[in-house]
Amino acid sequence: MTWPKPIQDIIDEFQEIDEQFERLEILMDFAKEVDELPVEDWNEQNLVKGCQSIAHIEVNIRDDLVWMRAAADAKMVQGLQGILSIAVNGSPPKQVMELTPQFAEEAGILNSLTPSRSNGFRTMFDMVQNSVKEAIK
Amino acid sequence: MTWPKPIQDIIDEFQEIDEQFERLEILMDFAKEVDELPVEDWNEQNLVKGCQSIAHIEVNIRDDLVWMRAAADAKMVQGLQGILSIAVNGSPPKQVMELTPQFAEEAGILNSLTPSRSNGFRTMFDMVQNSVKEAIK
Amino acid sequence: MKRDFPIFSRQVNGKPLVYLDNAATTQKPSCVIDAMSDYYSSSNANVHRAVHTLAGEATEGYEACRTLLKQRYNANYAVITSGTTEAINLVAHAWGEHNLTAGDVVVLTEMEHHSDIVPWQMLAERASIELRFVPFTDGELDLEAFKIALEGAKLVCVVHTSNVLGIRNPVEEIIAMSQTVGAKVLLDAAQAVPHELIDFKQIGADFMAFSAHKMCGPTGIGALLISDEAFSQMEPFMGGGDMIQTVTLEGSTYQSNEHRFEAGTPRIAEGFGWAAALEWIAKIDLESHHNRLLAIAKNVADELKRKGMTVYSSLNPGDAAVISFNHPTIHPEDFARLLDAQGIAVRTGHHCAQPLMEKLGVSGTIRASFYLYNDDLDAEIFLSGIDRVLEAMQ
Amino acid sequence: MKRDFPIFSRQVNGKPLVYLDNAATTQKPSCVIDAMSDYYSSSNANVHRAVHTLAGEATEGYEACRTLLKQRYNANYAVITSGTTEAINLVAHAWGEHNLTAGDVVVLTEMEHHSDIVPWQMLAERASIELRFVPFTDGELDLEAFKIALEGAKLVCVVHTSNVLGIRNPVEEIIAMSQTVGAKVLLDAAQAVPHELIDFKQIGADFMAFSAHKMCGPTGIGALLISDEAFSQMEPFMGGGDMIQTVTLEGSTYQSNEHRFEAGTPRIAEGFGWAAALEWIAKIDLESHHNRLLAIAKNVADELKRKGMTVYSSLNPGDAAVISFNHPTIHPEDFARLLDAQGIAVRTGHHCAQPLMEKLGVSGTIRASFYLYNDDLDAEIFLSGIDRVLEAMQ
Ligand SMILES: Cc1ncc(COP(=O)(O)O)c(C=O)c1O
Ligand SMILES: Cc1ncc(COP(=O)(O)O)c(C=O)c1O
Repeated sequence: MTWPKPIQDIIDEFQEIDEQFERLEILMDFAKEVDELPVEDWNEQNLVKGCQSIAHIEVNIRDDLVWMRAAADAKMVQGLQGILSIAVNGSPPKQVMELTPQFAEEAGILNSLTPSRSNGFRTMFDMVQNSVKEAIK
Repeated sequence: MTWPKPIQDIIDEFQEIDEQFERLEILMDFAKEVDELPVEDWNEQNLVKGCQSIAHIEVNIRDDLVWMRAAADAKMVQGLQGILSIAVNGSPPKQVMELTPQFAEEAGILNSLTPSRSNGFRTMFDMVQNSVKEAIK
Repeated sequence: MKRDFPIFSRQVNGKPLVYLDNAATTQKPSCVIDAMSDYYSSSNANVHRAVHTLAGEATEGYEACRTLLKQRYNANYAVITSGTTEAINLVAHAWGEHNLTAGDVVVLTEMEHHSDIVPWQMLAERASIELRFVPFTDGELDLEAFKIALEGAKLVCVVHTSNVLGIRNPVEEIIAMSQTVGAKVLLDAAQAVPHELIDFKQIGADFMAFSAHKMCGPTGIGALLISDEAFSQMEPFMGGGDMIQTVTLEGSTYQSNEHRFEAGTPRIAEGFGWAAALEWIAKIDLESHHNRLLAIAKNVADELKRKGMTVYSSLNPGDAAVISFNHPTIHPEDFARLLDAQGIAVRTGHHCAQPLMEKLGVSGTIRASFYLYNDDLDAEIFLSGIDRVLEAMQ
Repeated sequence: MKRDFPIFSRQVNGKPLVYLDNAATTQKPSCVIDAMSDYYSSSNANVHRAVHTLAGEATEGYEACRTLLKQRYNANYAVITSGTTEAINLVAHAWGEHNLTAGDVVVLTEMEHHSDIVPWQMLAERASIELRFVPFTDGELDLEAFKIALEGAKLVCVVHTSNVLGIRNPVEEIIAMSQTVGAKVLLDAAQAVPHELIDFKQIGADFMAFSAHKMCGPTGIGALLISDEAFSQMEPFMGGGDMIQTVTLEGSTYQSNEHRFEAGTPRIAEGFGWAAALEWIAKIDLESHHNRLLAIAKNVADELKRKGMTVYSSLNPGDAAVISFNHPTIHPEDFARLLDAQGIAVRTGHHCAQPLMEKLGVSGTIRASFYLYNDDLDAEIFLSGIDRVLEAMQ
């Protein structure tokens, strides 16, 4: 499978690393890629459900391009949100709808996390796609 | 341990046999040693409790000697009652009180039966001793 | 197939084991035994809400069992219980107590296992509901009487396949009739799932209860499948552990999925074992085995009749290969013990179905029940074992 | 000792496993794993009421577990359940429902596990009883408040040893005070029996609930010990299977011993496994291990404080070696995941004790809990693991 360049870069970056601890450090590094959703904008609707930590994601379409803002109390969750941001921000909705969460698996991000967390990623991924679907309807 | 002759004979008889089926046949043969307790004398008090089949045991002291009558619908239970009868009938109460159900183990009768049944033997044994204890009190 | 089952390498009373007590519990293939050992040897941890690797593996394995159950039986909700009995008690408490009120009618049958009678008698006492028992007449449920009993019924509880006689009840018809009066249906499928693949949504029942240990899985685990509507009508039964959302001193809120009904540390190792059993059984052509075993059982039953036994099972098409019989004079326990002496395991007694025993006019039967690994040789050994008993008891 | 436990030969994320999640569940020694495999491989059968050899062996092994429990803990009645949670729910239904009426008082504490809160909240709703929670203040139960709460109490439910903080409550005193007002006492001993040998009759409680899986035994099985008086006041809870004496369409009668409370096919393999665990643990000097582990935990807790962590456990003499802590800024989940990356298993979250969390003013903690097989090296690896986390998160 070929991925858009920014996603392929993420995959490459993770695949280079052997040690789990370092992978998690990289993951947390991606936290800074998040366009932060300020606390006052948190609501039931943008709450990520089934997550053990507090996490919010909001998706907007501006000039026909997808932009997400997010926030999480755990840094690794924020890191996942950062990766998601790179994957979707500035992309046309159609391209976002064609994405699958498989790239995270390919990068080994999912394997590096226990199931409940990898489900967390999937939940967030689905949330983004659903929001996009809603928005372009 | 040395046992009274009739008991030792039973032990010997069982110990000679290797095959389980034949042991059970011998066991059933002892059914005929039972002095039968007729149905009209069956009551709650002489009912053997915890037995899966119907079994009754009644103990009397006559001329200072112990005599038991018994009945059971399953022939193997009756066989156990027969062995018990040989062990106690015509013995002075004191001798009966000194008996332990261990002889059945030594003969391999207990091993040859599954636990619930060997407990049945123990229950019947205890019942006889308790009745004797009651009677001589 | 016996080679998959380590127990068949053992001897009983010096004879090869012929295991014909499958309606009580089935034997376990190596893959099931190993799945549990492997879990304890390499992934053991408590599930849910944990972030470490072992806990993740444990959670994944345990939830995989649920997923397999939902897929295999086509159900949206599968609550994991300790067995059929707990599953039925769960329905009585979690659904019955909140959806039945004084005077409401629950229809049962005279063929039920105690596990599908006693919970309802207990509920009847707590909630003053009325129980109606459909008679078992001339070897089958009296469907005319069922129709009459249905009047005003809110729930129908019926055994799919009888553990005593192997009879497969016309559950499709029963469900259809129940639906016409709007009654929910609980299927006791303890003896059904080992013998046939049931599509829960298609068959249209609201509850279906069964146990792992009767289908080559471990003890201590079973399931209750629940329809969407029934699920939405249920309230939690037991409290504690993972079934909550929030707990305060003032009150608690509960999870919205199946966890709501699974209080306390779940049957984790058992979940791994059952998942292995479900995967193992998925590779088996149940229907052809079913036909093979029924043919064997029919043949054995004929022989038993020839030898003077009374046979209570009719072994019609669809029935499970379960033969209940008695000898006119030999006590069932003596009979079974003499078979055991030859390495042959059968069960005697009331089989937890005393009302049915009463209907048959006996206090108990001898029951030989066949399963996947039983073969013609087992039947042969069983029949010659019978001969030896008859000879000895002459 | 680690050599007895096969799981310690595995690696987690390329590092040797350092398992510090023992308050959630403990690892299993080979003898326990083997006991269950052996059962399935050579004695598997359904128990009770059967005459064949396998069924006899299965019954004997299962009942041996009960006998071991009664002997080890000096109790006349040991009901086997699926765990602590089911045991407490059993008390709420089988005793509570038949001995408590509207307005009656049940005293609990703010330190309870959800499993000892939710069943009582549910009962409170069914039976309109009053729940009073004894406050946890300054690191201990407020015994003055307990005395006041006791007024008119019929039942006191208290956790013997806290799963969050390791605190061993003064249960002897609590029981003595409860007895003066004639209240029955339930001990949640889930975290107690792994750490100390309790004499049930001597301690004078009426109910004591615990789980096998927290003391090196299997999942899916636990026990409720019951005093003679309390036993005589209980009515059956779940119906079906072996708990009956007779069943007719009109009604049923029940067994008089513990079977009365064990509906359905019991946890047979689990009983074999737990029996092996009880025999294994009987050979262990729990007290000296307890002291050793508490010393390790104290030392670790001191180091954690030095490193800037807030430690909630006080680790007084008698307490279990359980350390709950938090870092002022690092999220517990990030912390735990970075430890897991180094092969170190700890738990994070509310530990099924949300009211206690609220009292501590946190939404969760990181918890490291030690057990028999943990040693100084584990503590060392844990502490250097912490250092690496702190460095990385600077
Ligand atoms: C103090 C306490 N009580 C009750 C429980 C519940 O035990 P189980 O989940 O085995 O039913 C636990 C274990 O989580 C516990 O630590
Ligand atoms: C028809 C039927 N229902 C219910 C049960 C109860 O199953 P379990 O004992 O596994 O709860 C059985 C098994 O004995 C059964 O055969």
